[in-house]
Amino acid sequence: MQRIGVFVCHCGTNIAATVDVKAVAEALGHEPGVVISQDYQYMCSESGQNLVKNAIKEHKLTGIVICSCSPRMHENTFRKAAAAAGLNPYLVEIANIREQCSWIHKDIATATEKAVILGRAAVAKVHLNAPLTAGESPVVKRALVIGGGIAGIQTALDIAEAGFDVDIVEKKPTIGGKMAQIDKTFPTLDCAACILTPKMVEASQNEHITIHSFSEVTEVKGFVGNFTVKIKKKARFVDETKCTGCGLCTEKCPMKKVPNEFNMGLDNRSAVYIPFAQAVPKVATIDPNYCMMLKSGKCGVCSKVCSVGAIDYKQQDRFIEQQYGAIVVATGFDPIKLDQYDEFAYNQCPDVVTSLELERLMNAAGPNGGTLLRPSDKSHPHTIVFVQCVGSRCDDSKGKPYCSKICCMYTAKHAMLIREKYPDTEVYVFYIDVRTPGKNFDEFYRRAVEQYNVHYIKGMVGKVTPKSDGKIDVQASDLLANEQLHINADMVVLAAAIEPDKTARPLATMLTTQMDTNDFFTEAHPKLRPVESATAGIFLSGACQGPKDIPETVAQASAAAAKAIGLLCKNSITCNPCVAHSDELMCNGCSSCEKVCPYGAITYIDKEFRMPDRTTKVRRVASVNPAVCQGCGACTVACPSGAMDLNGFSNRQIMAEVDAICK
Amino acid sequence: MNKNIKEQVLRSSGVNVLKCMRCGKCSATCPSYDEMEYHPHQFVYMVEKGDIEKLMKSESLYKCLTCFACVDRCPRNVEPAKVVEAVRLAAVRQQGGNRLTPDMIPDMLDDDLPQQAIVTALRKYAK
Amino acid sequence: MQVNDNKDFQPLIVAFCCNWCSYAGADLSGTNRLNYPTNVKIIRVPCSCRVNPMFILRAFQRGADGVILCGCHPGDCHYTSGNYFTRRRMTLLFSMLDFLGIERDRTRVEWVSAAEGAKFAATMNEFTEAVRKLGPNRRLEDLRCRKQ
Amino acid sequence: MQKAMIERAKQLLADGTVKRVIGWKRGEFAYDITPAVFETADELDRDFVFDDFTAANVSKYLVKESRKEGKVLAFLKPCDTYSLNQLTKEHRVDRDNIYVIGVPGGPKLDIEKIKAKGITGITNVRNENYTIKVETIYGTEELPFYEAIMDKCASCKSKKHVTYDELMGEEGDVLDSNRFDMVEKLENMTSQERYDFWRSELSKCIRCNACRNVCPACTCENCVFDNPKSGIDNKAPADSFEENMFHIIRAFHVAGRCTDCGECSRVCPQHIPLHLLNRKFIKDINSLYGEYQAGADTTSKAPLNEYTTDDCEASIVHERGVE
Repeated sequence: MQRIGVFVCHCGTNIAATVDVKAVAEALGHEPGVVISQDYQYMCSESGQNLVKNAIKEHKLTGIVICSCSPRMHENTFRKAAAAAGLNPYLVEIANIREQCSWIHKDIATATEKAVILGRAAVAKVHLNAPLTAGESPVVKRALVIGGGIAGIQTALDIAEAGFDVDIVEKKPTIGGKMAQIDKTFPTLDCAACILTPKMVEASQNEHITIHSFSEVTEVKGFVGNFTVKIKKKARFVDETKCTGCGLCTEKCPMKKVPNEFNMGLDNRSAVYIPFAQAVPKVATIDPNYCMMLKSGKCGVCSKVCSVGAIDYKQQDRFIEQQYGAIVVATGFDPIKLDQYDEFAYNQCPDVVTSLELERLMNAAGPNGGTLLRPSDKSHPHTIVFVQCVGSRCDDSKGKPYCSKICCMYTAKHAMLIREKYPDTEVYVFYIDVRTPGKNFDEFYRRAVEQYNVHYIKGMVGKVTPKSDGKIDVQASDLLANEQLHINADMVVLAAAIEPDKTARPLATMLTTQMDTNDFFTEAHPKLRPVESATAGIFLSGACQGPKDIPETVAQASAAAAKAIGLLCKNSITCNPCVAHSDELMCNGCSSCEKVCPYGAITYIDKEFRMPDRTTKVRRVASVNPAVCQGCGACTVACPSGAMDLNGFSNRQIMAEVDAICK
Repeated sequence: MNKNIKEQVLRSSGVNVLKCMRCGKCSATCPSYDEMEYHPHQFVYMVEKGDIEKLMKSESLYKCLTCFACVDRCPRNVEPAKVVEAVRLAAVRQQGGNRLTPDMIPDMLDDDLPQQAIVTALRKYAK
Repeated sequence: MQVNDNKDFQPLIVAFCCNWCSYAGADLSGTNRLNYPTNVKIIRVPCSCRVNPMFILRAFQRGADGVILCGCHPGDCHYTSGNYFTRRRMTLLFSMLDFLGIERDRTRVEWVSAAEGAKFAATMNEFTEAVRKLGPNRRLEDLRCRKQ
Repeated sequence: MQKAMIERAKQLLADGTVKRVIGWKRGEFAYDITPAVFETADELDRDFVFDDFTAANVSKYLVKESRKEGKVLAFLKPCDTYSLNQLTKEHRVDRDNIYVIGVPGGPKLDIEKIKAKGITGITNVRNENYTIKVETIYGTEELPFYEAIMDKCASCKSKKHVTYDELMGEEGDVLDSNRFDMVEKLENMTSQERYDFWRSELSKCIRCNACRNVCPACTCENCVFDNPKSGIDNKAPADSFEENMFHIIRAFHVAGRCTDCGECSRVCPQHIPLHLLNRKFIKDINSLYGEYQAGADTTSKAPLNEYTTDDCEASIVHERGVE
């Protein structure tokens, strides 16, 4: 038999002025199961709470209803009071008779009547409340950062700074990512390598950071605080522990005709290679697609010249498994492929390059040692045309619907650097809009126009035609002058849209995190939780969440680290007990609930049931992980059999409220 | 030739046309807009491109009231009216003659025209 | 054509409000003392996607004259996707009720954010008025539950 | 065809490929045919039928049969294969434990339509070149085949088998059907007219649960209407509301999952056009969220388990059709 206590608050005159609180207490006192019904000036005050606590003890209450302000205000207060008096905190219900009654109504009679109905609904609900205990799950004090670009490095450094172990998994032979390929950074024009490489070194030397380069995540199991991750360490045919990075093998390797991906294929490297001088780890890697020893068994030069015997042609992929409490995704971006843009002649003409290729062409460590020369004939270009929004803001199948965000600024940077270094060069920039929101960004762009006299022309390039004399005809529109232009250019630079790295989509599936249609990871809340994914324990860092420049990436990386540290600091996580649960006897195993769960909290198990005739039957049934479930209830409606229900807001509780209101 | 005129216009106006960010506020604020073939923002842009001859031939030069609304409201202090003025000056100088002579005045008079405008017009359109 | 506009009829309105946006929006209209009729009784749910069509039918069965569902604006759901499911479910359910000849104005979905106290009050005023015009729910009631 | 099917079934039983066969067997009357499971060649020879009355969709029986020891052979008509795919998608059957032979679909005959012609005392019905010879105790009567076909066959959506391990007879195509005509007609009525229509139909419901029990989408271990814990359980409609409630909730539970096999209306002893409720959902889904055919594949997400951020608002109901 339920013994329910009702406590009606006056809230000074806030409630009592329009609601006859005594009448409410009196009326609710007659509800079934109610053994005590009282009113008091301020229920939330210490004496008010004591009143509740004493009543719980004195009347051995099995549930309480507080008729007061919004539960958003004081639900926790009364739950704590109940717990202090030995009553399960989830046996407390609040009837909101202030915000949703006394404050909006003027007539005392009708307001009182409504307050009674709201109280009655709460009593009806509390009859069906079950005591709930918040579960706890332990937190493994180690973080995983997927991606070793500037985002991943910054996140790892910050987490390590807080004293937690952190692993970086990078699919390339070195960390550094896109920033390592960039020449200068806007808007300050400092050299990217000068600010990035010290961070890479710091990461490699930090005792808390382990770098798994040339590695990939292949499997993720578990949930917040306790992920189990399988990492594939791809065979690089060089023993990382022995290699000193002296580079002798790369010099002696006879196979020197391998397109150098670090320089965007603009020059060649050897089959055994170190991507760039400041690579971390500075360890050679053998490319099995080109190494003659691995392909045909004939060569072995590198093995002979290596003084420490690090070359190991028999090396296999290795798998390691590790537990993590938190995972930070920092998979970054790539420029899109421009194969489909015939109008820009990217595939036909070597002097039509992407902006990232231009970065390499201008970089002191690039293919031309920092002198800007045309890839085709190594001549100095005199007229350069930049085309913005190539593949960005496109609704067609070739491009991306979003703004890639960074192109306006890096194009201004390129234009400015070229005009600075080669004042005899005419530089044209064709733009649809120039977007420069950011500190010192617009000033930077204006400097390109006003100080460096870069010709910014509003309009798009429609056709790029390589000519027989080696020049390039650029046909474009000048929308402000309302005319079509032809520019006789030496080079064309395309600001290709950026897209999330191709590895992100399979990774999202492994992590059960959400992605948008463009394959950017979706944040838990676009405004208030921008660095968390909707899946607890998974955080987002850098351009994997959306196009970002370096300062934004670093800011987000540190924010993601702070969130991860917040999680790792805890010894265990308290779970919200108002989570879904499935009645195995009724579950059909149809997977509807799993499909609507935004958190991947539902898995299926084969469960053995004992049948009335003593046989057993194995059936697939849903199982909710209470540590992952956030309690939205989407699954409860998707479930046709009604097997799925939500603690604290069960079908029967809500229907009891409906019934009480409609009585 | 073109380059010389451009330099002359830039020097005599004292305007840095590169400062223009093409917002169009000058034209948006111009009371003579409907009368003009080339509008204030086009003056700035065409001067930047060195495309000045078209401007010099255009009636637009004489539609500018020199009210300076564009100068006042330009968010980047480009001062388009000064550009118009400078192009006009270039045109007047090149033609070697006067746009306006005193004997043309009586036909143009009407009761609402302030005396000062006539004097100004003579100053502006004659050597 | 109904001549009587049911001026004296007091409809019973059940409003399901999601905890994070609409319930907070309702609280805000209280904090700002924005009136709406006492006919509206609010039931708090964690998310609009918690509302099962059964609850809505149940309310009509027990004598509600109108049922309104309020949730976060699309894209703002606390649980990222809940209200998108709500939108599909309720579109189909309401279309079915309409197909069965139940008056369209007895059901509604409205997105009310935690900041839209005024919108909450205005919506409730409007909805109550619309239901008042329809008169008592007769097409989807349970005679055993009819009040005398 | 029947002969070939029996032969093939016997072969598969004999070589141990399957342990059981699911098909149809004759009841008390020639037209009274029910789904049945056969375990021996003798049983097949004696009882197995496949004729103009084998309209029943046997997919649902595979929920139980496919979980038993050994493979089951199922003869499935095109419409039945959609149901099987849907059940496979929902993990309700063990597809690996089923050997599907696709057999040609209808049109199948509706005995009620023959009886409606005033023909009584029927002993046998034969189809001779699309003329039906009805043998009765009073003699033989004739009528054109297409005057007596099942409603669900008259608006057939597809003659294509969407899943099978082996095919007997010709493969057909997805058809352009007129299946939404009646839904549209109702949509164009006034609200009051629709209400009156459905009251007159649904008030006939005797809650025999035949629609639910035959429905291949209604395979819940424990139906909410039988489950006292659900809060909406009821066994018999005591009030018009409960008639509505049962059918609305049932239609909603199968929305996006119903393959439109038409079994609900076929088995309704009161001849309530229940399939119209399901078709209304299908039509809405098609028009609002894009064409979707439940059971056409085993991987796509059901429309109600999915969304796009620019879905229409629920207020679209107000903007369409007749008030």
